[in-house]
Amino acid sequence: MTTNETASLLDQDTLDALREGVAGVLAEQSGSSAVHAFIDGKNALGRELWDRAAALGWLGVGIPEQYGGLGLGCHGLAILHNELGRAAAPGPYVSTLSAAQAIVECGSEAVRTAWLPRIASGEIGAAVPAVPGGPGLEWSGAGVSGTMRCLGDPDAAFVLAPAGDSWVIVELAGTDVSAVPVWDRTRDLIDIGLSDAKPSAVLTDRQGVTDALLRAMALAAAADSRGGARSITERTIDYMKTRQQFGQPIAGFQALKHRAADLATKLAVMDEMVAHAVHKTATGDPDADVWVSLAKAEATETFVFVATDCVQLHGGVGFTWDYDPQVFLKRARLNEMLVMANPALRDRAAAGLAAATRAGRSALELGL
Amino acid sequence: MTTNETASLLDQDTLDALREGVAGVLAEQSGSSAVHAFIDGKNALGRELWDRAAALGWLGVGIPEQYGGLGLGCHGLAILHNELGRAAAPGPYVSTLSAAQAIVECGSEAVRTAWLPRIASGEIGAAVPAVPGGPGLEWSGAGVSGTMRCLGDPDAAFVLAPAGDSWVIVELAGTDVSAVPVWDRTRDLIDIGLSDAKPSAVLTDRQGVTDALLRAMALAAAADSRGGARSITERTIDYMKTRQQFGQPIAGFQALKHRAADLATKLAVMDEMVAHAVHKTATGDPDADVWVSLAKAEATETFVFVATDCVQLHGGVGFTWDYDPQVFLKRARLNEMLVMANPALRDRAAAGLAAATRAGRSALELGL
Amino acid sequence: MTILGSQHDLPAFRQEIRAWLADVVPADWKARMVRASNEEYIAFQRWWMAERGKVGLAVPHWPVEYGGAGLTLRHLIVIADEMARADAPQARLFIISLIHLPGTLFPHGTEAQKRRFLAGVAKGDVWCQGFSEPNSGSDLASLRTRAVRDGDHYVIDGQKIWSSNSMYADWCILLTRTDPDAQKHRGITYFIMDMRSPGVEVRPIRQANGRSEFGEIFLTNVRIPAENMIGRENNGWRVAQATLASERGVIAFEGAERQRYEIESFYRRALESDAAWLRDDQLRREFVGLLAEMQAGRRLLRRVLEESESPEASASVLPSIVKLSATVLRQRICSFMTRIAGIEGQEFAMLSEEPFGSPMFDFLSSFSGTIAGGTNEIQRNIVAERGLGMPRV
Amino acid sequence: MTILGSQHDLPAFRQEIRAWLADVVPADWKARMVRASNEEYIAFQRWWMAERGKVGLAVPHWPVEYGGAGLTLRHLIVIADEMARADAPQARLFIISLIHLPGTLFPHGTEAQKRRFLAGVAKGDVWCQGFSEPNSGSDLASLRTRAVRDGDHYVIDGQKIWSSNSMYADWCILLTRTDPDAQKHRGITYFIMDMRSPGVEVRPIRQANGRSEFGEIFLTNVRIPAENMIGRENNGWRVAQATLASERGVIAFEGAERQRYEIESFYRRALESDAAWLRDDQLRREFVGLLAEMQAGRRLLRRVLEESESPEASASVLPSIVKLSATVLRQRICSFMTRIAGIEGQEFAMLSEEPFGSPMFDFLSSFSGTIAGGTNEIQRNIVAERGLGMPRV
Repeated sequence: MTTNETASLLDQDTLDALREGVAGVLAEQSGSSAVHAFIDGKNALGRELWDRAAALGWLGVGIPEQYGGLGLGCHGLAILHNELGRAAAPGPYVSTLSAAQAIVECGSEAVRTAWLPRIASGEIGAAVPAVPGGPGLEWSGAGVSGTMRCLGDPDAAFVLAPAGDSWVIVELAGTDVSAVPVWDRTRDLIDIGLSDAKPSAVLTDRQGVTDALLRAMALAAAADSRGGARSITERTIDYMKTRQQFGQPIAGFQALKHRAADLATKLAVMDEMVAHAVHKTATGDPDADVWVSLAKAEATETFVFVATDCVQLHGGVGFTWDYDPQVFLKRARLNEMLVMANPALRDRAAAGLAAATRAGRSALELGL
Repeated sequence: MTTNETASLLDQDTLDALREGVAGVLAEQSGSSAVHAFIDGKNALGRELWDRAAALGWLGVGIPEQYGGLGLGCHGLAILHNELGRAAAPGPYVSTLSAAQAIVECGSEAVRTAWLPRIASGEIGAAVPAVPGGPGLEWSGAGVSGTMRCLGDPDAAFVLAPAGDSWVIVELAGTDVSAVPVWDRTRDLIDIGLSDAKPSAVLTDRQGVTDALLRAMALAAAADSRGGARSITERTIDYMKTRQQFGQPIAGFQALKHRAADLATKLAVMDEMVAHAVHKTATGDPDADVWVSLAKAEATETFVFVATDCVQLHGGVGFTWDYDPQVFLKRARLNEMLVMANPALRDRAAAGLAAATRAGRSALELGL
Repeated sequence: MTILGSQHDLPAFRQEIRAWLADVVPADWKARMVRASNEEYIAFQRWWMAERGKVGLAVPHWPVEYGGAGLTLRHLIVIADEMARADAPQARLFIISLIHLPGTLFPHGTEAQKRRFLAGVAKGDVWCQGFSEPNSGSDLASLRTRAVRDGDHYVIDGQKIWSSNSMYADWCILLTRTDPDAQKHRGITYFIMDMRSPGVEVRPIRQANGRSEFGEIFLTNVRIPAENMIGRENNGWRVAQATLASERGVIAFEGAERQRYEIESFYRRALESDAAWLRDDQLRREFVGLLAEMQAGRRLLRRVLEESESPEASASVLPSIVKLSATVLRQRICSFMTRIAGIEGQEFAMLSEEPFGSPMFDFLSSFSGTIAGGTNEIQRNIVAERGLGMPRV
Repeated sequence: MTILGSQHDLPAFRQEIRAWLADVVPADWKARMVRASNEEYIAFQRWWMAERGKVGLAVPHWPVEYGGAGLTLRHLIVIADEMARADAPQARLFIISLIHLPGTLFPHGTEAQKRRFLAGVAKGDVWCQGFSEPNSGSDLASLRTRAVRDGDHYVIDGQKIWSSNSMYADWCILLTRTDPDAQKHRGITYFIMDMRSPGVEVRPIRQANGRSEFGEIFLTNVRIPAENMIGRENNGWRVAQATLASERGVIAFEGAERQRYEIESFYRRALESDAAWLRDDQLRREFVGLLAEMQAGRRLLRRVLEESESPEASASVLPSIVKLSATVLRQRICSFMTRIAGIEGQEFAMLSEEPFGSPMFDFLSSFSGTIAGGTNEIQRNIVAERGLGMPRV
């Protein structure tokens, strides 16, 4: 984003400090070999990182200060998810931080006071539907029932799930939660089965919460993809500078240089798409969701494209388990599938654009 | 196509001779400078080539021998259109030869006897709707009326047009025909206005004629695109071998070599798509139109892609009027728009595929 | 209140410009320019430059001492935005005059050169650029047009190509070879050439879109006074870098802002007429995808402009990245428009301006973006080598 | 009537194979192979090879004198088609044994080598290929594994990589450097190596899809009898060309025929369940477009097979073109499948075979096609230089 955009909203220095802080911790703790070891079950990086994140306040980055957060809004969240994506860091950040945003936006004061400080402190993690727009749980007098595929750790403390005309918070201790092994081993899907479970809290306005959660998750997936795509591109170009064939580094072959230049160009465009969506959301633009939807669709597909080409540019080692490209390619594919299918997101953006235009608004204003 | 496919249907030697004959005449008469001069109105290549085509029997290539043709069916037509595309040859071949095929397939014996020999001899050329699936002319007791945008020379002798439940042949002498200047100057569009015109012949079965004409035009556009794409690629690679920059022919730059290799790969795939559609049509396969529709959509889009890249690979001279790429790019774009929009053609193919599958047929059999 | 008088209040500045444009831009100018003769087009461009001059917007970004208004980047963005919103004419004929000449003279010209030639621009002098040669396109430094010293003049022989509007130009910024024995970047000298000098002949080059925006310049025994040399003899390559850097983003920025309004009004019309492509999943999604890229591109261009004011600008490859993304996007947008226009879109329509509505004209014109000003292939080399540090081998 | 007995009547031959497959292929073999242990997989592959041998289809394309059935290309196409239609197991473990070894020995082996080693294949010997090295991938000729003559043996030291099924192999066709001072293509010698020789160690390489189909071979003081050299000393590069040429199209052909049935049954199921993507303009069109390319690819592969019987085959770049188009198409198909599978398709499912149904597994596996066997980048060089005559500079 440009300096202008954020200056009036937040202290740019605070955001820069956040970025440096997060990047520094992840560089030290979640480097390539640590992530590979985590994937192979040889360390507890996910847990350790979560504890560190809690200690450093990252989990409250988007939560207002009165609820124990840092109050850095979607700018802060975008920075955090971007850096997590860069490091392919394991953990239930998208689900927990997005659930928090939905509570910030749509929860009653009582709900916010009860839940947000516990999230910000790292005490509890959340699960949310992997694709939140689907059918909800059954809600009878006895409680909520049904099954749902969610994004979140198997030991998530609660799930935020649609039920009837509302969304409910249900604590998961003692309920039927089973891990769903996925290709991306840096994140977890779980299947939740509830039978007459008692909601601990209710967020009325089903559509409002759905929109808030979709927005938060879409921004998270987009920012994560942006960081991931740039990271694997940089790693790949570094590899190409060291890998020798035909008596020269393969980075010197013009056909590969041109592909790398095209990747750099895609990354630059992607940066601005994500920044645009963040800016529109932060400024409360009525058409923000048009750009959030498009940013998620485009950024996740660009991440898939970039990671795919990075596998190929690595040559033989690119499709081995021990090198980095596969880690990012799998993360890209999961991002692509999260939130809402990209064709549907583009339709959603088109509907929003049409509504804005019919209302006489231009959705294309950029400001200076 | 493979030798096997045609051996049983037609004499391969005859087809090879046709190809050589057509290619030889076009190489001599319709080279690059002749086509450029024609485009600039400095010669009468269109007319001269038509007369030569008539004399050599090309105009009857798909017409059975009993009606004065060569009886080489869609194999022969594909060869002719392919070579015309290679040369970017001017003239109303797609309209005239496709009208003839519709008459061959759907005309009564009287209609065939009356019209086909005159087409085969070159005496009369035809106009057909540029996009045949649209609404037809009004047909009252007094005759047919309406306007229609057609593919064909301004001096076309007749138009084959849908009217009511039929298709009609209307002679154009004395009617309101106006040329529509198009970017591709090697072909003509005309607007025809008829007012109570008397049909000279009627082909009943509106759908049958529509299908036959669509099939013939689609195959023609696909074959023309195949020839055009290969031709402009070859010309471009030849240019790259002579153009020197940085002390070497630009054909030596690896990034450009890889793009050329990708073009060659696309051309090879395109060859087989077109050959497959021709083969299925020639063997009367019930699902031929699935492959004809796809061949037209894919081949014309490949032609656009290839010609676009050839403009770029030429560098500065690529987007000048005096070099070849623009001639082929414009021809590609017109081919793309003819017959039916490509998204609709793919839908048509999908519907055909679904029907075949529901009927328990596999549309994917290739034979040996 | 005048436009320049309101420059310290940006919203007011915007309002003043908007009011002036509403007043000065003829409603029918585009219709008139469609198929206008070359002479009419030139006359119109000169009229437009004069009108801009009347309100102090001929050379708004130049320092006040050379006749400019010394406006900031934010002001230029406002001007471009309002011009685009009003669909006002672009100063196409004056691009070299307004951008490249000052970009060269400010860092490298003598005070006398600046006073003399910059003053002419404000009065409507048309400049062209004599850089590329038939055998020196991407490999510009291999140029062979000779300049030989003869007393207090240089004598020029050679041939230049791809020179925009050279058919109408008063002056030319010209690269020549003065030392054929030196390493190729080291023997080049930079001149200002009077296009009316004896021995200058210009032939227009016809493009695929039917227009002739470029000329080929034939130079035979053309005499240039030594005082019209910019920089030192054999130091022209360095001077040329300033020329090439000067166009960073500015022209593209104006184009992108105009594209925004064109696309937006195209979309509004499609919505009003319930166009079939809006109901087609594939085409509708393709359109919003292009829109997302367009917005990102507009933001990127703002970053290039911001960056151009910083000292590190010359090391940045962002302008190359922007050229790659913006020109390819433009081509894809025009191609999309061509596809949805159907057979009607194939009708020949040659225009002196480039609005949407004749998608094939715009599509064919788009190659000027991907090829001219350093082909996209050259930009990829720059991004990979200078931006990503991939080795030249 | 036996299968081979009906070989002069192609339709009858097809019927016999179809009947045999219906009889011999266990209905549940794929379910059993999903997550089978390596040992079970190997045992199953050997069982399948033995079953093929019983009806004369172990090495159907070899000459009768070496235990083959001497069948024609048309017969092989029928066999592949019927195997694909029946979704029979592929002889994955025996690819080097069935294709590369005979492709090398027929032109370059001694009569004794042919008799000895080809007979072993029919009995179930597993072969692997020791060509690539960690630092010699695309630049294969730069290989550095040393072979030094020591009496009637050669002593081998070095390291090989990307050797399919080397963990299970009995024998290896091995490229070594015997003359380190010669120009790099000239000092290479080709051997047959017993994988049970002392000093041979194999470590599996884990791929992105979770499986380990390739091994890394470490060679320390391995002794190979000189009689196991193929061709002459320092002439191994030429022999290797025969090995590389032998796989022209054949493996890809089988894969493409199987893909056809997989796609077809996927489509049939989608139709039966009225899958949502069939009603989506974009996705439906994308699918039929892929189908068109798939059909074209199958035809192209038939042309490669036809061509492989002609004397000019070695000069053709068609196999490279087919590799480029088929492997990229495969990746695009798998990517499409992944996209339409939604979040469910992200579930981890590692399979020993590659049917559709686990699109992510197939997608990840598809890179073996675009990278192994000469990366697609190397294929583009070949097409441009050998096929299009573009200069090597």
